[in-house]
Amino acid sequence: MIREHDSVIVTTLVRMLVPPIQLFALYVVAHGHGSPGGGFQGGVILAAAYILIGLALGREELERRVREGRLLILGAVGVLIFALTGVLGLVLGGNLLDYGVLSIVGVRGSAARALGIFVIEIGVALGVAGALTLIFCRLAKTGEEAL
Amino acid sequence: MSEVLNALFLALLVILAGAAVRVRDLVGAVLILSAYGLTMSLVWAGMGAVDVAFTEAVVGAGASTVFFLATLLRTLPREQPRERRARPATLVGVLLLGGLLLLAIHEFPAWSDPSSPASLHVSPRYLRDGYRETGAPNIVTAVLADYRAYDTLIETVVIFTAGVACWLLLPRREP
Amino acid sequence: MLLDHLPALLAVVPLVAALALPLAGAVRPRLVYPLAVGAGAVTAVLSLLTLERVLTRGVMRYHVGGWPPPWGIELVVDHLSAFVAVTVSGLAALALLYAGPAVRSGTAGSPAPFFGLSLLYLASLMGIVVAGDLFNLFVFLEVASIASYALVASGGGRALMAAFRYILLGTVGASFYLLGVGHLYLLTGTLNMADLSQRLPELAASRVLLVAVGFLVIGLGIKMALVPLHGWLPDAYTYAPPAVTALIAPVTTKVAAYALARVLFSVLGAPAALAGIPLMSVLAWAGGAAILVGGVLAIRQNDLRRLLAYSSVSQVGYIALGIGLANRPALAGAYLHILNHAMMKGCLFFAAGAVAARLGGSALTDLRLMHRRMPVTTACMVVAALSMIGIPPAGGFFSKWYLLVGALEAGHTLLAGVIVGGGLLAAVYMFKVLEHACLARPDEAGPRRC
Amino acid sequence: MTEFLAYAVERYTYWAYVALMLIGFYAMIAHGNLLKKLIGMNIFQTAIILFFLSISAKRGATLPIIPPEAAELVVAPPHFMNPLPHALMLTAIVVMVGTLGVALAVLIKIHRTYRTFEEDVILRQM
Repeated sequence: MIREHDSVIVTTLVRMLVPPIQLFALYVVAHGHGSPGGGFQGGVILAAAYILIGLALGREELERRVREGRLLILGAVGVLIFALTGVLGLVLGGNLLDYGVLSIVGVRGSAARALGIFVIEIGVALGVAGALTLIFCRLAKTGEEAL
Repeated sequence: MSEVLNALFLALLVILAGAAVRVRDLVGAVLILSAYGLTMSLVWAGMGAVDVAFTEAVVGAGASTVFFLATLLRTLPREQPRERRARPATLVGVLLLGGLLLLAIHEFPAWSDPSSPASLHVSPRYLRDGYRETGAPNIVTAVLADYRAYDTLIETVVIFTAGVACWLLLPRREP
Repeated sequence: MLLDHLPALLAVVPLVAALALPLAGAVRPRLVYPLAVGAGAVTAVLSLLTLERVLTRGVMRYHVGGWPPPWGIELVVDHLSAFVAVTVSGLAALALLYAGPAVRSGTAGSPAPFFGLSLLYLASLMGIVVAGDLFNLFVFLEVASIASYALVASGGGRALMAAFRYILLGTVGASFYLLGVGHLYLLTGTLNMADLSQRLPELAASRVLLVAVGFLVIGLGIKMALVPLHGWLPDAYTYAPPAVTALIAPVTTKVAAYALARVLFSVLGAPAALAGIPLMSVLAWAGGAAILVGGVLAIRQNDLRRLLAYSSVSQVGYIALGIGLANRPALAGAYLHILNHAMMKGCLFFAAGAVAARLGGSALTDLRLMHRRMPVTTACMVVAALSMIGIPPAGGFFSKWYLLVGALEAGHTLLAGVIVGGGLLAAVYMFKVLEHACLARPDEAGPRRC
Repeated sequence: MTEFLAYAVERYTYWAYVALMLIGFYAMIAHGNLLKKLIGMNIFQTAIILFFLSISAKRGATLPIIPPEAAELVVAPPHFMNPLPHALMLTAIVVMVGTLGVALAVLIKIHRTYRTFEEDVILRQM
């Protein structure tokens, strides 16, 4: 972002770091069940990967990888996954956010609820990643223009 | 974490908070705030709140700091001394808050008392039946994503709302 | 049966619509406005259905996720919440409809984010109204606050500082509320309102309870702009875009007042005194002070929207006074005043926005010739003004009458005097507006003809 | 005196959050720099979270994660920390960062209009 401070070491390191960070984010989301972490933390880490690209490689590079207009849609889709999972419980005869009804896919009892938790954690991760990256982009872009 | 270490970290927190407020260089203050967030997450990890500590480490020490720095980008301003002295109302407000807090602390249950009301009501069911009922061994996840999933839905909506707010306030092209 | 899910649907329907808006906006921007208005209208209809159901079948309780309280989150719709829900959703639907032209002309930001935030705001207000859990109420309160901060700030210029101050004070209010909830949790181990109300009576002498209530009242007092905690309101309402003020001014403070009533009555059971401090009387007197302070400050304003903002401070005082007196007529008056004030303030702010658009400003001097150029708007303003003053048969008369009866019944003669005095102050500031709107002739500089 | 000291030492975590809350609150209202106000707000909010988490502590308890081998047996609640405040405070942190994002967006617009973060200077320009 601050072009005159570009260095080969920083850009190369960041390029190498981003994929493992994204992988770690997925790990955190998937393992929220049994260990610390979950959708929110995973989402923030996923956002951090993109923010790192924006910081070290410049916003053009970030824009090339993920279009800014898509970020809000990503956020909306994430929250919608959560909300519609909740509404599904309502439509299928339970209450709002009752994952017990997910037994229609062939899992019973606590397994159905665990499935519900997993689905909404993915929704949370996408929603948070989209919204946080968007906030960063808007703040950084306008902070730059404000000069 | 041992008691002594915990006490040391708490003292460090107070020092860092004081420094973040005192330092006039704003970028410096933001970086101290980041250190404060990281220390806070260590304290919480020591208290057994690993999920909260994890979140504070990525949000308090990470995302918040980056947001602050993005705002300060290339401005590098310093805080100017205040032109007028702090008003007495300020002092009254701070003293009132402190008084209220101390008034309550006197009657709090002793620190980490296993028979405090919060340990005996509502939460035992989560611990006893949480794994069986929700299939999540991490009971914090069970509470967050199942027993109180409605809160979590709205929590995600909070972040989404903040995203939409930034989209409204800082549009792509200024008119 | 879908109708059993009404308590959840009230918040979920506008929420899903708000989430769908960015998608609709990306595909076809012209869909945004009809979708937003439609969602508002559906929410209003659902509120009416809820009210009908509560009136015929009694209080509705809904367990989110199928978990029984206090382990899960409970939604409760009783007569009061159904009534407030109808008020809020009805006015919000009208305000969404009203915002259309302003957004199209570009004075309220681009359409998709503006209507998205408006719907999120509506959804969170509905969430507050049906909440049966103190922490759930906090989360919804914060969604509503964040949405309204951004909507206020979208005015640019002076609205920015107003919004920033609103953010700081609003966050202090929310944090105090959260601290209060924390103290209650420490004391009882539960967050469910009904469960709390059963456990608190035996703890009535506890000082922790006193501190908790103190934090809750101060926190919600900031959110409802109760004197002397009203600092954020006048600037925010004055400098926000007119379409935004029309949306948030009629309902924000009322929903906070509703939350306060919920905490005081459904959780604490309206204690006359806590640890020797006469809490309810303090609230009633704060309300009385608000009536007078807001009224006097309103009289001194020369800008229509600022005058109306201070009038809001004054009118919220009536609601606080009624809640503080806590007898049947006073409460009836307070709740009726939630509806009345929402309607008349909505009407007046709608008119003020129309005036600003048509006559070029909202200073009182801009209102010259308004009765010729905008006769219908002027007539609406006159009706709302009569209600504000409390002249029968306008609605404001009945709420103030009940409050007066309540004050006399409780033996507070002085507060009864304040209620009447507040009506007189309202008469002064509303006539000041109407004088500019109706009586000034085009070429007149000197004394005015009556 | 020793009694007082014992009392003070027993509750030292409580003193820490009171101190942090007061520092944050003071910075929010006394400092004239808008960014400093936000830093104070951040400290104030984290102090509240510290308070909530202090409720969840239990002497001799461990993390609220049930080991798979214990799931078959009866789980004894006193052996695990109270998970409810943890879940609540996760939500509170999210609310915190959301508020911060909006506040910073407003702050950027203020800086663009008035070229400063100082409240006194802005009020003079208005």
